[in-house]
Amino acid sequence: MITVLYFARLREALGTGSEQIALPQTVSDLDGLRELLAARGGPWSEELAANGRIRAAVNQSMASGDTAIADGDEIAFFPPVTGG
Amino acid sequence: MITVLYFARLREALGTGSEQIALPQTVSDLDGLRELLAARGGPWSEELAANGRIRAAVNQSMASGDTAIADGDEIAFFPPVTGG
Amino acid sequence: MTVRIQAADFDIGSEIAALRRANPKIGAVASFVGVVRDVNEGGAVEEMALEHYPGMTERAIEEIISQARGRWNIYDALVIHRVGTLKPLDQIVLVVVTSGHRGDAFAACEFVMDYLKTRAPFWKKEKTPSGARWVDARASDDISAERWRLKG
Amino acid sequence: MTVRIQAADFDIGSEIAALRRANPKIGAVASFVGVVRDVNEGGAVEEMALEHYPGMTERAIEEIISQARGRWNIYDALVIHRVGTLKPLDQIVLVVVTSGHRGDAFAACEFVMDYLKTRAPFWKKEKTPSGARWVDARASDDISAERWRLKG
Repeated sequence: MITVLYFARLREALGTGSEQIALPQTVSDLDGLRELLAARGGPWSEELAANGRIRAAVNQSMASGDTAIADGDEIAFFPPVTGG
Repeated sequence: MITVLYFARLREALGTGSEQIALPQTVSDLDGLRELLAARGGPWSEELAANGRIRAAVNQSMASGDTAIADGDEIAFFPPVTGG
Repeated sequence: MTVRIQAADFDIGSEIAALRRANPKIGAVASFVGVVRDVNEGGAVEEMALEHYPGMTERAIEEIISQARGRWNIYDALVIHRVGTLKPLDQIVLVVVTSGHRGDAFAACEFVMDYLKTRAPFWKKEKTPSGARWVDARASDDISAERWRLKG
Repeated sequence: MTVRIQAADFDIGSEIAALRRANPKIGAVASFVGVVRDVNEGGAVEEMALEHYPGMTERAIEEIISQARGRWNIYDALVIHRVGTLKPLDQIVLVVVTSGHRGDAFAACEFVMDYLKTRAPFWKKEKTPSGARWVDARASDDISAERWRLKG
């Protein structure tokens, strides 16, 4: 299982802040997970499109599409940050 | 009459913080006044030498050797500033 | 270094005093306070909500401060960032840097703020007369952070 | 703008609050505090005396702030500089600048400090174990002030 977190506008658009997912053997990196989630359709496909501005972190470090993910990881998707 | 002020290390070296001077007709700028004072000899000539690092202000604005001075002016001589 | 994410307000004077901790080597204290304005991008702002990513946010800011330590001679740094509901005039963020000399203190303080704006996971949602809106990231903030790659 | 030369200490928090004066357009407050260190140029410092040129000092600082106003978009600026006898850990100088945005606030605050160090008539005399000495002007301060001619 992996934990997937959603923040801010993305959390509201998807209607959830976190979920547990059993990682399919075919998914080994962040892009693979994003495509898996986008295949749910509706807001998932709109928000997690490959050309979108959504950022991601793996185990609380900023990550890119080819960052490897594995069972037990904490993955987060979120819009560009706007703090300070 | 002009008022001449001395600050910091210069004040201590000259032994005075201020004086009133009747401006001779031959003195029309800051360099002229500096030479007049340096001609007193001793610390005056050492501290107010033409090649020294002493700075000056006329009527509370930073001034250079060719700045004109006239009766009623407030002239100040002092070392480079070290505040803040 | 000290990093705090909190809903509560902060007192600049006592935070600076605590960071200085009677260290007589400190000659310079640079600080920055970000404040909620009543306008943003031309529209009125009644209040805002700040969301963060607990755990990652603190780690990201600690990493930013570590980078600043590597680039400038500083003694210590403090970042406090508020989350939750804030109104115009409320303080949002405090950055304080102590150093022997002012050049290092100023540079490190501005560096931390610029990187915090682009690297630390916080998101602002503004409540305006025409409804609530998530604040978009500003290209100017990316430029502010990017310029530190070129400078020393 | 506010310029105060005083023997008394100052409280950063209340000075910043007074400068902000509940102006909801302010989004950024940059500040700097200079502190007496217990060493300078390798020697121990027990205390220092700060002398100024009453009248000219205030005018010079007001002129420095006016220059900053001409270069950056700032709302207000405050400078407090202490004179008289100070000891290590004592605050010497406070500069606070308010602005809509942080870039202007940081730049104007550092500019005012750099120019204050080279343009405002203050002189420091340090008391050390081997006697009292007037502090020499630093070439690095001239360089800090000079670089603003090239930037901005």
